[in-house]
Amino acid sequence: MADLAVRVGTLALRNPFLLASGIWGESGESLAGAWAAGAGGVITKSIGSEPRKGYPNPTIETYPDGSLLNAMGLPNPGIDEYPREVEVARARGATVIGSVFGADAAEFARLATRLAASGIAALELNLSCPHAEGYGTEVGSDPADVEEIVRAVVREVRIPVIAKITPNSPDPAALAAAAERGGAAAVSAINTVRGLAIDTSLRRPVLAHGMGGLSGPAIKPVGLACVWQIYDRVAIPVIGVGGIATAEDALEYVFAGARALEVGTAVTQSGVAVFGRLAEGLSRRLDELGYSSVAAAVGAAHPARA
Amino acid sequence: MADLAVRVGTLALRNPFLLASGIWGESGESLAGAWAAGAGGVITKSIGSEPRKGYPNPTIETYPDGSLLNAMGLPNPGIDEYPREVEVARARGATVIGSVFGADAAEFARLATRLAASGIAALELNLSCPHAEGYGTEVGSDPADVEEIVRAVVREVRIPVIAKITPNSPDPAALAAAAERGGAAAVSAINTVRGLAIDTSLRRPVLAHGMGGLSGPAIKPVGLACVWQIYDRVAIPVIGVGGIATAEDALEYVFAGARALEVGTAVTQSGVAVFGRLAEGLSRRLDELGYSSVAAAVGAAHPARA
Amino acid sequence: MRTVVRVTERVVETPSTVTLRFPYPGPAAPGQFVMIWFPGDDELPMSLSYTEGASKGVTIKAMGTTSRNVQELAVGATVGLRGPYGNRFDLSARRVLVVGGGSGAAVLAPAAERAAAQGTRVTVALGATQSAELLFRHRFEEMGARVEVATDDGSEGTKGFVTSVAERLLTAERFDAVWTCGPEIMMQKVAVAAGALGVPVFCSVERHMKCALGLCDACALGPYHVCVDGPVFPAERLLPLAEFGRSHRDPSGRRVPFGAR
Amino acid sequence: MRTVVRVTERVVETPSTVTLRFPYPGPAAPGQFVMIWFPGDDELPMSLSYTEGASKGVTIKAMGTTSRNVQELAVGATVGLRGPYGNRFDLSARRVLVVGGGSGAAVLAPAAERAAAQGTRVTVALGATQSAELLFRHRFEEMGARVEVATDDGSEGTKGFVTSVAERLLTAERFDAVWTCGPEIMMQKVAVAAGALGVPVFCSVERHMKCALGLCDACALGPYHVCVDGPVFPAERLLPLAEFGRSHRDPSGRRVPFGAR
Ligand SMILES: Cc1cc2nc3c(=O)[nH]c(=O)nc-3n(C[C@H](O)[C@H](O)[C@H](O)COP(=O)(O)OP(=O)(O)OC[C@H]3O[C@@H](n4cnc5c(N)ncnc54)[C@H](O)[C@@H]3O)c2cc1C
Ligand SMILES: Cc1cc2nc3c(=O)[nH]c(=O)nc-3n(C[C@H](O)[C@H](O)[C@H](O)COP(=O)(O)OP(=O)(O)OC[C@H]3O[C@@H](n4cnc5c(N)ncnc54)[C@H](O)[C@@H]3O)c2cc1C
Ligand SMILES: Cc1cc2nc3c(=O)[nH]c(=O)nc-3n(C[C@H](O)[C@H](O)[C@H](O)COP(=O)(O)O)c2cc1C
Ligand SMILES: Cc1cc2nc3c(=O)[nH]c(=O)nc-3n(C[C@H](O)[C@H](O)[C@H](O)COP(=O)(O)O)c2cc1C
Ligand code: FES
Ligand code: FES
Repeated sequence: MADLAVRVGTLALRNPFLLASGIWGESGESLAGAWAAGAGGVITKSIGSEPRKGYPNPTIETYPDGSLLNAMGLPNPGIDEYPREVEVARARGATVIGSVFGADAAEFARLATRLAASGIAALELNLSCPHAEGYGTEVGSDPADVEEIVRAVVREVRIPVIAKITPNSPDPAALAAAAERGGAAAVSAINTVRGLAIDTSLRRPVLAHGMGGLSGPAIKPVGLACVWQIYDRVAIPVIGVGGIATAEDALEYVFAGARALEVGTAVTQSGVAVFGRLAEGLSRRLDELGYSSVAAAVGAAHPARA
Repeated sequence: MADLAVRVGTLALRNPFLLASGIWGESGESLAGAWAAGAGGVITKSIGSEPRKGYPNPTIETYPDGSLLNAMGLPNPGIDEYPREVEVARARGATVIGSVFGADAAEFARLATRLAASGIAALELNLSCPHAEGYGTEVGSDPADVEEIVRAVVREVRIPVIAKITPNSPDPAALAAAAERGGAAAVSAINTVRGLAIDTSLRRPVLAHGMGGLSGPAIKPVGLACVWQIYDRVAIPVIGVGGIATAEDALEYVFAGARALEVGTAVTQSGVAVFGRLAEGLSRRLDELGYSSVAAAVGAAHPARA
Repeated sequence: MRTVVRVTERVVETPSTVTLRFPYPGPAAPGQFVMIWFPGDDELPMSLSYTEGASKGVTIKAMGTTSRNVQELAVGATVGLRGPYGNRFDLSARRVLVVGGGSGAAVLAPAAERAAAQGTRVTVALGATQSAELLFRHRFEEMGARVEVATDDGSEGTKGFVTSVAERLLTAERFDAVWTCGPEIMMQKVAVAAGALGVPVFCSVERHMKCALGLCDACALGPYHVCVDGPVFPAERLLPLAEFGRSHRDPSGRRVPFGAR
Repeated sequence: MRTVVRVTERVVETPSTVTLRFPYPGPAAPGQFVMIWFPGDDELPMSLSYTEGASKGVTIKAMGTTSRNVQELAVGATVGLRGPYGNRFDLSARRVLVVGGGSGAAVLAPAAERAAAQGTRVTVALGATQSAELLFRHRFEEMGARVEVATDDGSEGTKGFVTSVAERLLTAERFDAVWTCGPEIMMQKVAVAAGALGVPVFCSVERHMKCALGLCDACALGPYHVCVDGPVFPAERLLPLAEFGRSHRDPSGRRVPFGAR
C-alpha cells in the first residue's frame, strides 16, 4: 500500500487531500465532519476583520457537468468570532489550516496573528479576493503585492504560510515565485476562474453580484496548467486545487507537480465521503503504477525530473 | 422575424455568427463551405510571416462535455501563400476576415498590409499567441503592447481592425481599452484559456507541446465574464467568443454585450451546419423576447442600459 | 441551470400568506424545498406546498423584506427555480399527528395530503397568532383530517401555544409519528413531549441557505447541513444539539440566539 | 479522452509492415481509422486493419520517422488511442473488386473479410514493390477471395502497376463496386477506368491529420474534411477536385504536389 502521508514544509498530513477553503468551512462541526470522513486536513473559510454577510442570493449557479459559478462574497463571522470554530474542530482531532483575506499586507498580518493563536497547523492566504470591487482586479494579481503580503505574514507567524494563487493571470508562476521570495512555505493553485452566467429569459446575470468564480470539472485543465508551470518555477511545495473529483484527477495533479490537493466542488456530489474514496483510489492507483508513496510521484510527468 | 444583420464598425455582416479563427481556416474551400452553410462571416487561420508546421501531434485532447484542449502551434502556410486561399473564399462570395499573429508591432503591421491586399473585409489580430515560448506570457497580456500593436496596424490598413483579447489576464477589459485607444474598430473575446492535461498511465502531458488552450463549453462562463467587463469599459463593439454552441449561448453573449459572435469548437459536433441552426434559433428567440434586431438586444443584461 | 417560469395562480391564504403556483414538472416529494428566485430581489428556500403533478406551489408568509415584497407578486410574474432539494417526510405511519405553527403548515399540508390519500389517519394541531392566520385549515379538513386549533389571541380554539394542544392530543391518543414544522422552540417542545411517550417525531427545520448543494456551510446545524441532510430530521438527532431551539447562524455564519432573530 | 492500452500481439506482415493488436472494445467498421499515439513520438491516423471484436489492430508500413520507429514496437508497449473516426465502406455490393497498393490493403482487408462472410464475391488486385511486400495476400485468400497480383519488379504476378491488373479484371468481368486504397494516382486511374464502365468506385484517401474532429482543417480536400467526411469517398466526388491525385497539404497547410512528397 502506497504511503499517502505527505509533508508540506513542516506541515505533516496523514493524506494529501485537504478540504478547500469556503467549503464546509464556517462551522467547527463541519470542519470536524470532513476530517472524520477522511480528509488529510481541513481549510477554514477565508476569514476577514469584520463579520461579512456576503452577497445576496443567488450566490451560486450550477452547470450540467457539475461545475459551479459562485459569488458568495466572502461571508464569514469575522476574526473575533471565528477562532471558536477552529477550537471545535481541533477538539475533534482535526488538522486545521486557517485561511484569511485582507485588503493589504497589514490587514493580512493582523488577521494571521489572530487566527494563528487559535492553534491552526498552517495558514493559507487567499490572494484572489476582490481588491476594489468592480475594478475586476485582485489583490493577488501583482507579484509585488503578493511578495509584500506573504513577507508581512511570515514575519508574524511561526506556522507554514501557504499562498493561494489566482489563475486569472498571464503568468501564475510569477505570482508563485513572488510568494516564494516572500517566504511562503508552499503555494496552492488555483482559486476560482472569473466567470459569468446570464439568464436570457430574465435578461440579467444569474448571480446577484454579477461576476463569479468558476470551479469544478471545467477548471481542472486550468489548475493543472498552473500547477505545472509553478512546479517548474519554484522549489517550495505546490498544492493542487481545481476540479479534483476522482483519484485519477488527483494523480494528474500529483504528476503535474502537486504534493497535496484541495477538494471543493466535488463535495456537492456525495458529500465529504469523497475524501475516503479519493484516498483509497489514489493509494490503489499508486500501487498499480509502482509508486511507494505520493511523494515519489510528485512531478513525475515533467521530462527533466521523470 | 428579428433582423440578424449587424454592423461591427463599418463591417456589415448578414448575421452575427462568424467562423472563429483556427477552425476550417486553412483552405479557401473550407472558408467558403462555412459561408455557404450560413456563417455571417469567416475568419481565417492566424497567418504569420513564414510557413509553420505547428507542434507535433497530439495537438488536441477532448473532454466529455465537448470541450477541447489544443496546442496546434499556429500552423499556417505563411503570408506568401495564404492570400490565394482568401481569393478562393471571396470568389464564392464569402465575407472574409483575416487573422494574423506576430512577435511585435512591426511584424503585425507588415502582415496586416499584405493580408489586407487580398481583399479581406476586416482584420483580427491574434494577440494571444505565445510571445516567447515557454515563458508562459503572451504578446497580448500587456496593455501597452496591445495599444502599440493595434496602432501600428491601424496606421497601415483601411479596413476595420479587431483586437482579439486573451482571458488569461487579471483585467481583460484593460486590454480592450488599450486596443480602443490604439484605434481598434472592435475587440473580440476570448481566445482559449491556458490549460493542461496529463495522461496518468503514461505519466506525461497529453499534448506534445504540454501547455494548451481550453475551448468549448467549459469556457463559456469565462468568455461571458470578459465580454461583460469589456462592454462596460469600451465604446467600440465587442465580439463574443468561447463555448457558443446553441442560440441560447449566443443570446447570453448578446445580452452580456456582444454585437457579433464567433463559433469554433461547436463545429466538431455536427460541422458547419451549426451556423444555420444558430441563426435560425437566435432569430426565433429574439422574436419571443420581443426584439426586432440583434442590435437592439446588445448589452440588455447590463443594469444601466437595460 | 435554473428554470424560469411564470406564476400561473396566486391565492391569498391568510392576511400574511400567499400561495404562488407555477408549472414545474418533474418529481417532488412532501418535505422537499426549492430555491426560488424573485428577480431583482432575493433567492430563498421555500418548501413546496404543492408537490403533485406538473403545477407546483409555494406558500409564503410575510416575514422580512423579500417575503413581504412577494406578497404582491401577480399572476404572470417570472420566478427562477432550482431543486427540489432536500429529503422528504416518511409517509409510512398509519396514525400521524401533524403539528404546525405559522408558515409551517406549508410543508406539512402536502405530506398530510398524500398520507391521507394512502389511508393514514391524520390529526392536525394548527397554531397561529389569530384565527384568520390559520394556514391551510380548510385544506386539512378537506383531506379528511381532524383539525384542532390554537391561537395566540384566543380568537379561535385554544388560547395560547399549539404545543399545549399537541401535548393534550399526544396523551389522549395513540400516534405512530409526529410531523412538525414551525418555530424551533415549538418543535423542540413537541419533540420532548412526544419523545417521552415514545412517539417518533420528525421536524422540518430552517436555516439560512445559500447554495442548497451541501457546500457553502451556511445551513450548518451541528454536524448536519439542512439543505442536503434535511430539512426533515428525526427529533432524536436534533435534541442533542446545542443549537436546536436555541441558536441559528446569520448569513455571515455567526451564531445568533433565536430570540435575537 | 484517450485510452491507453498495451500491445498484445505483433505480427510482421512483410519486410516493411507490421501489425499491432491491442484490446480496444467498442464498435468499429471497416474503413474507419484511429488516432494512435506512440508516446514520445507522433500521433498518427491509422486505419483499423482488424475491426471485429474487442481486439482491434493496425497495420503500419515503414514510411517516415514514426512509422519506421514503431516497426520495432514490442508486445507490452503502450499506445494511446482515440476513435474510431470517419466513415465506412458500404458493404452491400454482391461482386466487389478490391484494388490495393502498398499499405492500402490494411483498410481493404477487414472490409473484404466482412463482405466475404456475408456472401459477397471478392476479387482482389494487389500490388506491391516486390513479392514479399504483398500485404495480406494470404488473409485475402483465406477469406475465399480470388487474388491477382502485380509487382513493380515482376517478382510475382504481373510486372508493373496494379492498375493494369484492375483494368483487365474490370473489362473481363462484372463488378457492382470497386474498393480501392493506395497511392492517389493509382486510385485515380482505377476510378477513371471503372467509371468509364459504369462501376461505382470507393476510394479510401489519406491527408495530413491533426484533430480528426473536423475542426483544424489540416485534412481539407476540396470542400471535404477527410477525417469526418471520409476517409472513404465515392470516386465521383473526388474526380472533379483539382487536388485529387495531384496535390495534398503539408502540416503547415501549404499545397504540395504529390511528387514532392
Ligand atoms: C428549507 C426551508 C423551507 C422554507 N419554507 C418556507 C415556506 O414554505 N414558507 C415561508 O414563508 N418561508 C419558508 N422558509 C423561510 C424563508 O426562506 C425565509 O427565511 C423567509 O421567507 C424570510 O425571508 P425574507 O427575505 O423576507 O427575510 P429577510 O428580511 O431577508 O430576513 C429575515 C430572516 O429571514 C431568514 N432568511 C433570509 N434569507 C434566508 C435564506 N436564504 N435562507 C433561509 N432563511 C433566510 C433569516 O432568518 C433572516 O434573519 C423556509 C426556509 C427554509 C430554510
Ligand atoms: C485516414 C488515414 C489512414 C491511414 N492508414 C494507414 C495504415 O493503415 N497504415 C499505414 O501504414 N499508414 C496509414 N496512414 C498513413 C500514416 O498516418 C502516416 O502518414 C505514415 O505512417 C507516415 O507517418 P510518419 O510519421 O512515419 O511519417 P513522417 O516522417 O512524419 O512524414 C512522412 C509523411 O507521412 C505523412 N504523415 C505524417 N504525419 C501524418 C499525419 N498526422 N496524418 C497523415 N499523414 C501524416 C505525411 O504525408 C508526411 O509527409 C493513414 C493515413 C490516414 C490519413
Ligand atoms: C462556494 C465556494 C466558496 C469558496 N470560498 C472560498 C474562500 O472563502 N476562500 C478561498 O480561498 N477559496 C474559496 N473558494 C475556492 C475553492 O477553495 C477552490 O479554490 C476552488 O473552488 C477550486 O476547487 P474545486 O474545483 O475543487 O472547487 C470557494 C469555492 C466555492 C465553490
Ligand atoms: C483547434 C483550434 C485552433 C485555433 N486556432 C486559432 C488561431 O489560429 N487564431 C486565433 O486567434 N484563435 C484560434 N483558436 C481559438 C478560437 O478562435 C476561439 O477563440 C476559441 O476556440 C474559443 O471559442 P470556442 O469555444 O467556440 O472554440 C483556435 C481554437 C481551436 C480549438
Ligand atoms: S445552503 Fe450551502 S451547505 Fe446548505
Ligand atoms: S484532421 Fe482536423 S479537420 Fe480533419
